[in-house]
Amino acid sequence: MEAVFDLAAGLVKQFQKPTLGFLIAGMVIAALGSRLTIPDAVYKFIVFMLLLRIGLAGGMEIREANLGDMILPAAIAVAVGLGIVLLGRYTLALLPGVRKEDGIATAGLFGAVSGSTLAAGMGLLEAEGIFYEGWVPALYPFMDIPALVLAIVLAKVYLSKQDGQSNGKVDVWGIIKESLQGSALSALLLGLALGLFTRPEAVFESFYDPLFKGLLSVLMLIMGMEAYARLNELRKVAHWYAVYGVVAPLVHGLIAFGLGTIAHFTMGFSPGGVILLAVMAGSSSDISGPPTLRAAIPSANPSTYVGSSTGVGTPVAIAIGIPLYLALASVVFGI
Amino acid sequence: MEAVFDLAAGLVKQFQKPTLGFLIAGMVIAALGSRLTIPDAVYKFIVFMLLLRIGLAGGMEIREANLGDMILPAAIAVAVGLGIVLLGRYTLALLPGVRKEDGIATAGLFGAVSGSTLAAGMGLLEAEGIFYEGWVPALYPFMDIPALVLAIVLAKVYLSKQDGQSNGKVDVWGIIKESLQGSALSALLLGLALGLFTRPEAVFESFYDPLFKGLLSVLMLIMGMEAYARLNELRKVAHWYAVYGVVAPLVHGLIAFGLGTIAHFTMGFSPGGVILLAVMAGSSSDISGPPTLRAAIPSANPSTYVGSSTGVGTPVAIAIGIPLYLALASVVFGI
Amino acid sequence: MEAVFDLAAGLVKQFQKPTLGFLIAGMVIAALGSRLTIPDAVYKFIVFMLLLRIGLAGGMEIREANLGDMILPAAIAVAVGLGIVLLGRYTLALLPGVRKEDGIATAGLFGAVSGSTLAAGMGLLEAEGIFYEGWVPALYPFMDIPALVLAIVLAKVYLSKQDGQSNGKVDVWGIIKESLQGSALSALLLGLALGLFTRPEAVFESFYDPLFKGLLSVLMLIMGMEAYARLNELRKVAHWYAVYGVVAPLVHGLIAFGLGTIAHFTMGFSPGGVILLAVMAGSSSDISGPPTLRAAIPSANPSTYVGSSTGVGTPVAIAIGIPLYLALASVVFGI
Amino acid sequence: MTQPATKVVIVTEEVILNGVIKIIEDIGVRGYTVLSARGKGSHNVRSGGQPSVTAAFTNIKIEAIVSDRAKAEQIADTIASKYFANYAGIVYLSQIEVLRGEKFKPGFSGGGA
Amino acid sequence: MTQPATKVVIVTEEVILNGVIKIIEDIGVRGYTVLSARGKGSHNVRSGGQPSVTAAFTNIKIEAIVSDRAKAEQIADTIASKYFANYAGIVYLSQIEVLRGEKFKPGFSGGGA
Amino acid sequence: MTQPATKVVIVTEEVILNGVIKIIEDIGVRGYTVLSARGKGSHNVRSGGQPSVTAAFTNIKIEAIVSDRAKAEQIADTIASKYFANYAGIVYLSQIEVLRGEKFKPGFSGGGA
Ligand SMILES: Nc1ncnc2c1ncn2[C@@H]1O[C@H](COP(=O)(O)O)[C@@H](O)[C@H]1O
Ligand SMILES: Nc1ncnc2c1ncn2[C@@H]1O[C@H](COP(=O)(O)O)[C@@H](O)[C@H]1O
Ligand SMILES: Nc1ncnc2c1ncn2[C@@H]1O[C@H](COP(=O)(O)O)[C@@H](O)[C@H]1O
Ligand code: NA
Ligand code: NA
Ligand code: NA
Repeated sequence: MEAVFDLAAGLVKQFQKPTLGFLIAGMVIAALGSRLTIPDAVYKFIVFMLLLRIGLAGGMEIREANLGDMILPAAIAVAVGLGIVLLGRYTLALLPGVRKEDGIATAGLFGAVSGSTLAAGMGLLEAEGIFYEGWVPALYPFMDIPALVLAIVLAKVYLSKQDGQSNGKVDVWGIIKESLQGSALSALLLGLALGLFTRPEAVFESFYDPLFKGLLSVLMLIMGMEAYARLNELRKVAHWYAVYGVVAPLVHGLIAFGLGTIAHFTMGFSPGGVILLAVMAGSSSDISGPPTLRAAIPSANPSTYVGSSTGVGTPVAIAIGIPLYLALASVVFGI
Repeated sequence: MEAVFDLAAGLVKQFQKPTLGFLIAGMVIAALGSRLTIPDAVYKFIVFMLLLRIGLAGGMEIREANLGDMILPAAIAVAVGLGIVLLGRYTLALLPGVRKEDGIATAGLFGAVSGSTLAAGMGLLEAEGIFYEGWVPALYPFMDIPALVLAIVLAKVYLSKQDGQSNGKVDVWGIIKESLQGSALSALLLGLALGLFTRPEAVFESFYDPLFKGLLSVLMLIMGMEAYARLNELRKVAHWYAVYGVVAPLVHGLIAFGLGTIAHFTMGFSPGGVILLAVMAGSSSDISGPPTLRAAIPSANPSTYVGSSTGVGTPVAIAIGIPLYLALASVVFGI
Repeated sequence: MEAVFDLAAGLVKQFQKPTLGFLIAGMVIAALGSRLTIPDAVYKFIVFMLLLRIGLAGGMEIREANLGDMILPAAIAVAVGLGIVLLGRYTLALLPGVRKEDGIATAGLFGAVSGSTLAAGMGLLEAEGIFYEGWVPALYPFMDIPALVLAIVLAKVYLSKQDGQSNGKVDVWGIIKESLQGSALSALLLGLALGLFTRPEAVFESFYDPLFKGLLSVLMLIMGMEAYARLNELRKVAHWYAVYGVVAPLVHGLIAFGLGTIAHFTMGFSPGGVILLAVMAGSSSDISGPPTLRAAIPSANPSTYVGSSTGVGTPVAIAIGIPLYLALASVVFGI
Repeated sequence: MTQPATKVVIVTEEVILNGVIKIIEDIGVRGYTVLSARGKGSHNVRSGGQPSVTAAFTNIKIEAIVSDRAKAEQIADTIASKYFANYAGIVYLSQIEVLRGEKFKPGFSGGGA
Repeated sequence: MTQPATKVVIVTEEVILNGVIKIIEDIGVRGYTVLSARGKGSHNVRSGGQPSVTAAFTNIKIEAIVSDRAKAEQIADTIASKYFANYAGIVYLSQIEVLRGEKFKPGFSGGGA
Repeated sequence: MTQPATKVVIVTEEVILNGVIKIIEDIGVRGYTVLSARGKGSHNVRSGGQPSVTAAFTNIKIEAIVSDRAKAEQIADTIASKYFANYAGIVYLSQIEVLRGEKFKPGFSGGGA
């Protein structure tokens, strides 16, 4: 009972955090018809800075880290990415009014990872002073790529069966390459490489890290405005997408939280790391995912997956998911 | 005599301030034909950052403030906004060669407030270490909106009389809504709400506030370049606009300075607050005002109001007005 | 022998510097087909900030400096700028397969100066804690303008002889004006003037200087990506351009290093200043130079000079040239 | 394969974009394309993409393809008479040939994904 | 002085730009021009230049000038049939007159500087 | 209602924009519209909007509407012969119908607000 109360109190407290405040404010001003816009060039640059910063920190950390410690969390990341897509394939994609390829694409997007949501999670952890292994955010691709690849494979197999073609051959390596070349993963891996092979400590401390929190607040504002705009699109498709958009992030986050907790008790994986795994799982890809899916599953209607992800899934993942995992962690790990 | 000397010395000293230096430098390099440009995306983002920062500071301050202290300054802001428009309606708009709707639109723009000029005023106060109540900049809309609404109403009444139509009905609430939804007031109110309802202190201190002065210098440069470009446009219209552009900012600023001084002696309103009221009054709207007027008074020629405001009024308001109020305050309040 | 070893060790150490790391990383991700791009508006703004910062520092420094100290280094800058063009005119432009006007334009670009390369040099000196007279970067135009003017004059003289026209009259003052009005020199001179005539110390320390290193890293990334893209263009022209792109920056840098060393031993010019002179000489203009040449020598093929400069010359100048001069300085001056 | 249609092109101030779109849609045309532009005409030079405190006065170019010539003229006339006394702008028509002509008939709103 | 030619215009989603260019080049046309656009059609409103997590769905307008009418139709047909079941897009043809007509003949690849 | 006119379209390097505009104005045409473009032709691929140390080589598309066909041809010829030996570029003409035709007659410079 007390645990439930703690959880609720924790949730409320998070809502005063500026990160969430900016997100919600973005939705509100968009709903009120504000003509405020943040230039696209600024949005692209902020995303680049955040992902580069995540990569740099990860790379510098991995130099010092015990690679053995990373194996179980990385395996969990892969398993969660694949699991989310399979779960969606056999729930959402089977619902009435949901076209199979739309459902599969949506599950793929929710299995993949949003760098912005991850950055929000890191920001909140840092504001709380909760420790995490610096390399955890660098597990991003381990969850992201398998999810996108599996979704595209499942969709192609389904579609080629529909066409009566027996060969549902899919160019898996092509999809992986396509993912890695996308702007989000490129920036992350670029940072990772620079963190590993050069000594960027000074520029990291004086530039990338201090700008991180500030730019994150602007990004949250943009994502709030965008969420409101995409909600509109969602209205034209089956209601199940809205339901999925609300439920899936939390279910996915909790699954990852559970698996991460096992790693905590068996291997000493940090509570902060557990939270970040849950944040990644609960997030849905917003930068590289949509164009990858648009190109790879052309017959899937982008309004379904972009609407459910950007319009509903992302605000839920950030505004409800992250505070939930923080509150849960304070109950489970006593932090 | 000594007071006059102090005033002159104060004025000279201000000219070495980088804020004014950047403004003047912008005009000079534009006049010399430089091809330097600052990308539009950067300009928009700087304006957004400055207004958000003004709003955040205001909101955090209002949480702690005695609301009673704000009533008189807010009333002065409204009165000055309306007064400036009426003054312009019965001086500028009656001059030979000035079309009535052009004159009224121009008066509206000078009654409204420029966030950039206000930011320049704040920057100079902070450089001087002069205290002001943190909520003063948040009075912006109290002067801005009444001025724009009144100008549009006056123009519509005049135009409908011209047409021989008796019904000069004006959608006042529509104009207010339009103003609030504009990008400048949206950013300011967004910051205000976030300052009031969340705890943005950390991100304010580490990001919004330190970037403030730097970005302000870039903004001053842009405004200088823009002023030179607009001067050209002014050449094609009646000379009275140039005269108004020089005289009006100082007259308006001094009126507000006078009213603010009353609030100082009756209610303890700070000298810094008095200066900022004068800065707002002396400024003319550069971001939201022009498109609002262009849409609401289509027959008014934008070259008249944009030329007299951006081309003349704004440089005068910043480069002469602000140093003047600072010097005056040192004489009147002994700071 | 030991000297050679020191030189090699110094070179290796520089490669771990993030400045070089970002440059090389940019080339690598472009080669791997990454779709990451930095918006053009951001690129333009970074260049503006870096050049303004160079100018500001120079201007503040000149206020205090002994103008007599600047004469010899400035004369060296002019001599090196002119010498590089003449050298190119009588080597590159005489090679088989190289059209004369293409060769002259290329020599002009290599005689001119790259603000980005100069900034990289300053960044590395500051990271090493090596002192230089703050006004040295402000010598930029003394090398840049003479080189561009001479190249354009030589090309016009050559072309008018070809046409059988005897009057090879060239508007030298027009070319100088054109150069000064370009965005790069405008920003530098703007900063210089503001540094000289206003007191920008506060905004310099809180904004322009701290952002310098961070933005420089982003710029290096962009330049690496760009270099890879331009290499492609180079493939279509004579191989001599690639050879020139590799050899010329180092030869030019070493010439300037030599002349600078004379100034060191005769006038006490600082070792850091010598290095920066070499960096300027080794650099080739990337912002203002190409459009100036494109307009002034229309028949020169831009693929030749942009390819050899941006595609080869700049990476060589930064990644090999700067570490080389640093290593050389540690041997020659014992720093 | 192709069918004749008329392209109505409007170059005008960005500030009236929404009004122009409303006229196009009210006349029953469902599609249009908008491009950013700058230019010069009988009014002042206008900028676009430049930093400008009057960026709202940037030009735009709007194109609407209509299968029915009369409707095209109606759009052009309505825009010109409503706006061009007060706002800078030009409007012209161009004959083109469209594929999948049914898309450009008023009222069409189907479509693929 | 001028020679007749056909301009093929495609307005579609940015995400298929490379595919569209490939079709143009495969049919033997060496040149094209691309413009950024936004617009509305039978699919959703698309944005352009706005901050958008789905900026990849921005519209583009591609123009290819071809001297040979049959090739122009072939480009239009191939693009429409390959993409427009799944992607938002329109394609149309317009008659124009080009100077220096040889530039627009397939296979031409010379040029000045 | 409408009157025939000729649209001259030039796609070329940004670096010669001012020269092209000067030719248009010297021939007595007072208006033009400029759009940012990227593209490929017989010269190299050109970029636009991409970060580029050679952004000055970005393409632009310039359109000038002229009521007098001869003047249109004169503009096209002058630009092509002055620039296209050295700069990348194409020029073509297109027949259109303008509203308010007097605006496109050389020398017109009136206008509303
Ligand atoms: N003759 C013309 N050719 C092409 N575009 C024009 C022409 N005249 C005007 N325009 C465009 O239409 C806009 C408004 O024209 P105006 O109303 O004449 O100022 C200009 O800014 C140009 O972009
Ligand atoms: N009737 C039209 N006139 C002009 N542009 C159109 C029209 N219909 C569609 N478009 C453009 O083509 C894109 C795709 O159209 P659609 O496939 O109908 O969604 C739209 O976003 C518009 O930019
Ligand atoms: N066939 C074509 N169709 C459309 N645009 C073209 C064509 N050829 C060239 N262009 C455009 O004109 C520019 C210059 O062409 P070029 O001089 O052939 O390099 C190119 O960058 C394209 O934007
Ligand atoms: Na996920
Ligand atoms: Na005012
Ligand atoms: Na050089």
